[in-house]
Amino acid sequence: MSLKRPAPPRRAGRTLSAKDKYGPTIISISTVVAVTLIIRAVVIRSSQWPRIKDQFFNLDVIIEVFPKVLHGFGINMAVWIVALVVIAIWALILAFFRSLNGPWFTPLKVFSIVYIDLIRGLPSLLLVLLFGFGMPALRIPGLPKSSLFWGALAMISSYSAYAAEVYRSGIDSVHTGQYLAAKALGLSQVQTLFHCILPQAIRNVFPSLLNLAVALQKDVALLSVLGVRDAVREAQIYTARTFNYSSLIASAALFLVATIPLARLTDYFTKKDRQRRLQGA
Amino acid sequence: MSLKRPAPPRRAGRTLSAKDKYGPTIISISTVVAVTLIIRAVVIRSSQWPRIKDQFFNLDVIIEVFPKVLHGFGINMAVWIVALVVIAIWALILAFFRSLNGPWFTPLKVFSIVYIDLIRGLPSLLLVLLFGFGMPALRIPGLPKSSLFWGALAMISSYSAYAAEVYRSGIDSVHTGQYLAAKALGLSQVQTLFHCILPQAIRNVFPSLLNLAVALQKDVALLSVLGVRDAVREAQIYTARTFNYSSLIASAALFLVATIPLARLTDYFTKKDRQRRLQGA
Amino acid sequence: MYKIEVEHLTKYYGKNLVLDDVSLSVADHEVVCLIGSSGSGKSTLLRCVNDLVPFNEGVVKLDGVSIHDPEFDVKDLYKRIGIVFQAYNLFPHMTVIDNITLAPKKVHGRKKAESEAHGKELLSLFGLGDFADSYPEQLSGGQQQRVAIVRAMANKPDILLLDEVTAALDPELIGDVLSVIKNLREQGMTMLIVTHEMGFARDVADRVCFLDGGKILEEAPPNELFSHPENPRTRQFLQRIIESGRL
Amino acid sequence: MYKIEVEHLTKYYGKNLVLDDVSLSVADHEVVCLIGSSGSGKSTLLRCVNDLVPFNEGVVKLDGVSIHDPEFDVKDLYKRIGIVFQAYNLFPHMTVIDNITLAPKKVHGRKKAESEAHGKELLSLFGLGDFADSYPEQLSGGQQQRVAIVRAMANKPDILLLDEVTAALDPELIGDVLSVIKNLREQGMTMLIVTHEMGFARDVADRVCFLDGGKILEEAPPNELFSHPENPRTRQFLQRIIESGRL
Amino acid sequence: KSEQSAADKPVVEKKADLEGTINDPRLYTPGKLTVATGEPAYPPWIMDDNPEGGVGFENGLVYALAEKLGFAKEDVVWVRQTFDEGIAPGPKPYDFNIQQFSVTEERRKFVDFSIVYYKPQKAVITIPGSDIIDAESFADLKKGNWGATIGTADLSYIENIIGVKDVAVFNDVAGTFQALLAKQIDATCIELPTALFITFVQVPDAIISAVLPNDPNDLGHGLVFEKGNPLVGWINEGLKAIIADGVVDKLTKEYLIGDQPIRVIDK
Ligand SMILES: Nc1ncnc2c1ncn2[C@@H]1O[C@H](COP(=O)(O)OP(=O)(O)OP(=O)(O)O)[C@@H](O)[C@H]1O
Ligand SMILES: Nc1ncnc2c1ncn2[C@@H]1O[C@H](COP(=O)(O)OP(=O)(O)OP(=O)(O)O)[C@@H](O)[C@H]1O
Ligand SMILES: [Mg+2]
Ligand SMILES: [Mg+2]
Repeated sequence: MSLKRPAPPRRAGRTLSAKDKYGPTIISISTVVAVTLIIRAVVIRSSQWPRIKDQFFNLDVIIEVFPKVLHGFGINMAVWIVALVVIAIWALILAFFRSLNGPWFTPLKVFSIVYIDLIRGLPSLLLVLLFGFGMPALRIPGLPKSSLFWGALAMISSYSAYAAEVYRSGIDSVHTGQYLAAKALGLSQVQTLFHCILPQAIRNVFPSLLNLAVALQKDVALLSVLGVRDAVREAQIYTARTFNYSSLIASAALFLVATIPLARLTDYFTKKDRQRRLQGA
Repeated sequence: MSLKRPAPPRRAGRTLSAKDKYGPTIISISTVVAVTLIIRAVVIRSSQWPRIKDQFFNLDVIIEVFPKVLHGFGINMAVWIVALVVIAIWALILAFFRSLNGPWFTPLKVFSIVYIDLIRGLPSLLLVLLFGFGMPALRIPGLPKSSLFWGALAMISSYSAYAAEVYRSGIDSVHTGQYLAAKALGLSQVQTLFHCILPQAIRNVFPSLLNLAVALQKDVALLSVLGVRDAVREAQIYTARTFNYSSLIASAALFLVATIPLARLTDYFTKKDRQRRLQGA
Repeated sequence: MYKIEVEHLTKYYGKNLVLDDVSLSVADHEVVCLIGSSGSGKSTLLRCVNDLVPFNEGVVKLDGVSIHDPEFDVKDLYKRIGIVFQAYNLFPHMTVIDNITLAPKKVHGRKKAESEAHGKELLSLFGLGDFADSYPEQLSGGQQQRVAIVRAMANKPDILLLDEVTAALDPELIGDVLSVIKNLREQGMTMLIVTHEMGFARDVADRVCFLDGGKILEEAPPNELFSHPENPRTRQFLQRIIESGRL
Repeated sequence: MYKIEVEHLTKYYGKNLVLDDVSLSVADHEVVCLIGSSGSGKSTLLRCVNDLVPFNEGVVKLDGVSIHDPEFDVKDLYKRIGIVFQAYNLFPHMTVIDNITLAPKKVHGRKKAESEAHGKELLSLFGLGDFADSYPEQLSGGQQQRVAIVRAMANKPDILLLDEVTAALDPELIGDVLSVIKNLREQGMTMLIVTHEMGFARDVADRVCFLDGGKILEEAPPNELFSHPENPRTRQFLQRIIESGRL
Repeated sequence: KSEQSAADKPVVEKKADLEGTINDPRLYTPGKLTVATGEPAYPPWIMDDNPEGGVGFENGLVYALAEKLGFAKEDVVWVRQTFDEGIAPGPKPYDFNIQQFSVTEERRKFVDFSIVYYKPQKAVITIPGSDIIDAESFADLKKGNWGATIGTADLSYIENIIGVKDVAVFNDVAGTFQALLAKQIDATCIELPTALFITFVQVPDAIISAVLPNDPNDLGHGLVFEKGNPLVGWINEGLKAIIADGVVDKLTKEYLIGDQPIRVIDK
């Protein structure tokens, strides 16, 4: 049994035995077979299965509803990408404010703490409603009326509070010595943050940031209370009309197509980056 | 301007000038005043403000709906606490599986990766529906029928995928030297994980874990599609009946009361812990 | 019989050959010092003996049994060998005494009181009696280094691998450590020590190995090696040291 | 005029008095070595000079101006003082050359090509020509230490604070570093060096200060201090070193 | 509340003689008529969110039906269900669900419906000053931004009958009206009875500008049963009887019809 790091000692002077070579494969295959059999036995043999299958996993429905859901997914992607960029910056500013010290920066620090505590603690639904219905309803001249705009702004505000905390934990996990070294080299606070601390911090919390990105893509569905028709909403509309939930599977498939490659890709790069830094110049 | 660490040099031999002493307070106060004035000017002067105020910030409504919302909040708390415990353990197991190496553990590792990618990528709504409606509908003997049970299980499955990734980033952020030292002392993999790596890992990602906890508490609202009446659902029922959104403010207040002290408290302990380790034995 | 035998050890980092067909034996109760220039592979060799890093070819034997032999009890390896890292690698979230008693308690199943008593005894021996409840980051470099030594010794191993344990110590303390090591040898400890301090090597070693570019170029008892080095590279290395008055 | 003046410096860690009314001056072009037992406050003193840790009382002056004086240009401080930490504190996510050229490029606005050429030159001087594109974690202890020295020098400061820069170096390299330091002094560098190596202190220092328990007990030119120590504690410290043949 | 469902009960012996009586073993709870409705229940279908009160169209209908089937008023038990619970697979803790479910052919795959007991007209709702307030044809109506509430048949109506594209879809009627007031949409289309009530009581700012013709796909409101529920036949009998008695017409007049004539747009 061996944790990821350090790499397990290669058994020098021994070749892999047949057991070591084929064992894992055999285990993997037999596990899959066993699980499949259990599912068959328990789920599919259930007398209710055909009905469930029809209502949740109906391929015809999935195909039928797919174009609409795909269209809605366009909104998820558009809002997602714009929001990601804005959140990345705004959350960083919040995290930076939070990490400031010294009497002159107290207002910024307090602002950041209050913002994070408040916004993170509020249900996103409330924020979306307040921004998305409240702001346009005020009919203040000069402000946009689009509920998509205001709803997206609410999502951004909300996720930034979470992301700021993730940044902060990343920043805090960098060793004190690195701050000392940067300061001693004459780097300003901002330079220290950008050149020395953030690269290490982000590397440390990358999976958490990815978590947020994945969750955000799906949470665009919250904007549907404002009438926005994203992928989930399109699927729900179909469900409401036909009482068939398979449409949700169509939207789920799209999310998976977007997030799994993203996760695999970042894992791959993280691993390569670590290897590059630790071994073989 | 000074980042949190290292502590800023105390200006030895100088006392704080009046400027340094009162400046920040003056700034803080004037900021608050300025913001208040702007809000008054833009928002409250809007002709629509009375209607918005009545619909979103109506104190009578908040008071009226409060007992019901509080009752719903009990469900949030109950599901939340049980889920937190289960997630903490299950996510740790997933993260541990993921970090395993060596051919014999491939099935566990692959299971964990597939689980995380799949479950995290699926909309929680779909999971809740599939578990909450699908499982009881199968009428498999021996399995519980409560939709609350299955819905909570769906939330737990979903959040565990996120939490596992957070654990993993924490584990990965611990320096290689620590693994070497633990191994060299003869600690087993599990002992290494529990005594040496996790305490540092969790400290590094604590804000991210808290993020998840805060989000989970509110996401219990997802169970409302199954008929569970949590705080948000109670508020929504009121809104649907009266077209008044102020009820959501009542639920928001409860969430804030739960999460803000939690956030402040953990911050306080984190800070104390750091001070204890870094200064004055 | 040899306690530690390293045979034809070859180790690459990426494409970089770091240990090149190294063979080395350490007898029971023997103290062997590894000297050599920076980057010559001394730390890496120590880690290979301990099975902490994988190597590409060769065998490491303990009491005649390869550490990769299926019959070899892997758990035994780390109970019997203590190592002090060049970078200490103390656990920052534990107090000094917890750092020291972790393995005795968890691996060897010793009682808390017993292992703490033993730990405190060792700490006092190294002049750290007051620091049992401090955290590593509250200690000076030399204090951390001594804690690392104590941690390795607290397991009561019969082999110690020491990587530049005197680097952060003041000359007074080096004297103390020296006498501790001599003491340990008398009690039967086998030691493999990496050091840059020739004086220390001369005082403590039964045998000195000169490592250069991943190869052991010469090995001999210290007096011999320091006074009559045979290999030209060794001679050059020692020449420079003598010139600077460091031997 | 003195380059560095430390006056009545007092520093606590928690309730722990680490520097006790320390006063010390270093003249232009002067090399001062701090010696003393482990935990006596040497590293802390270095960090106070550099304003990296807050201190409780006293003044640190550079060219006669307190570093906390409103007139003192804080940015100047770090441009003019280079420090090498005992724990190196290299940036693990940057290659060696990026570690070295970061400050010249970002703080001093030098051109990339220019600062890289200068960086590579310095690396070669320390025998690290091949490691420009390696990452710190791929380097041996001694290699990392040398990178840290090069990084401090790449800023072209006029004051260097060196914390046990020879600790992880082999004796050959110590000789090299010695000549580099001598060279630097000739070019006008002012240096404050913490070291445990008495031989090194004797060779390089204009003046040696003996620090014990947070106090400077004695300061004198090396020959004087090493041959006629006045303070009984100094005498005891040196006695032990001489006994172990380390002076 | 018992978790047992009709389908789980062991079939001891066919008590055919009890079928069609209030102790029918096929009932969720024999002796009781267990009826589900939404949370909240909307007026004028059920007034004051209080089904037991008997004031409102749907609960009025249920009590009349119960009486016809032989139940006493106290034997009617109400449970609350979300929309999703109403349509989800699996055992249901009630006999039937009433919350303005529209009967359509595609829905029949997963639930059983009773006969249609009411066929509402659709109304166009807008606010004064909007682009479509004076609309006279579908072409005029198409000029505005439209919104609808999910779970109703209104969305398909707007899209398929009026022919509007990009309709915004809201979670509940409250959301739809909120968007209307915020001028994010110009109009919505809902069933006339609901429209009458909302514009009269909850959102006086909104007005009904027209009524629209029927949707041929929307057969009208029906009770929803779990798929395969054997009670459908018996309860349909009761429904037919109260429709024939004129009870439904009376309830319609009482709760669902306004006094002012409203302009009709039908092309
Ligand atoms: N961050 C800290 N918190 C608390 N105590 C500290 C801290 N850093 C150092 N100390 C204490 O201050 C004293 C002086 O430490 P310092 O690092 O200056 O010693 P030093 O002379 O450099 O020793 P060495 O030769 O071992 O490096 C030590 O007793 C140490 O335990
Ligand atoms: N993780 C690594 N990845 C790549 N190269 C490495 C790694 N660790 C060490 N090396 C390289 O291997 C060589 C030997 O390193 P090692 O640490 O064994 O040297 P050493 O003899 O202990 O030197 P020192 O006296 O400076 O500590 C060096 O050239 C170093 O650059
Ligand atoms: Mg080494
Ligand atoms: Mg020190």
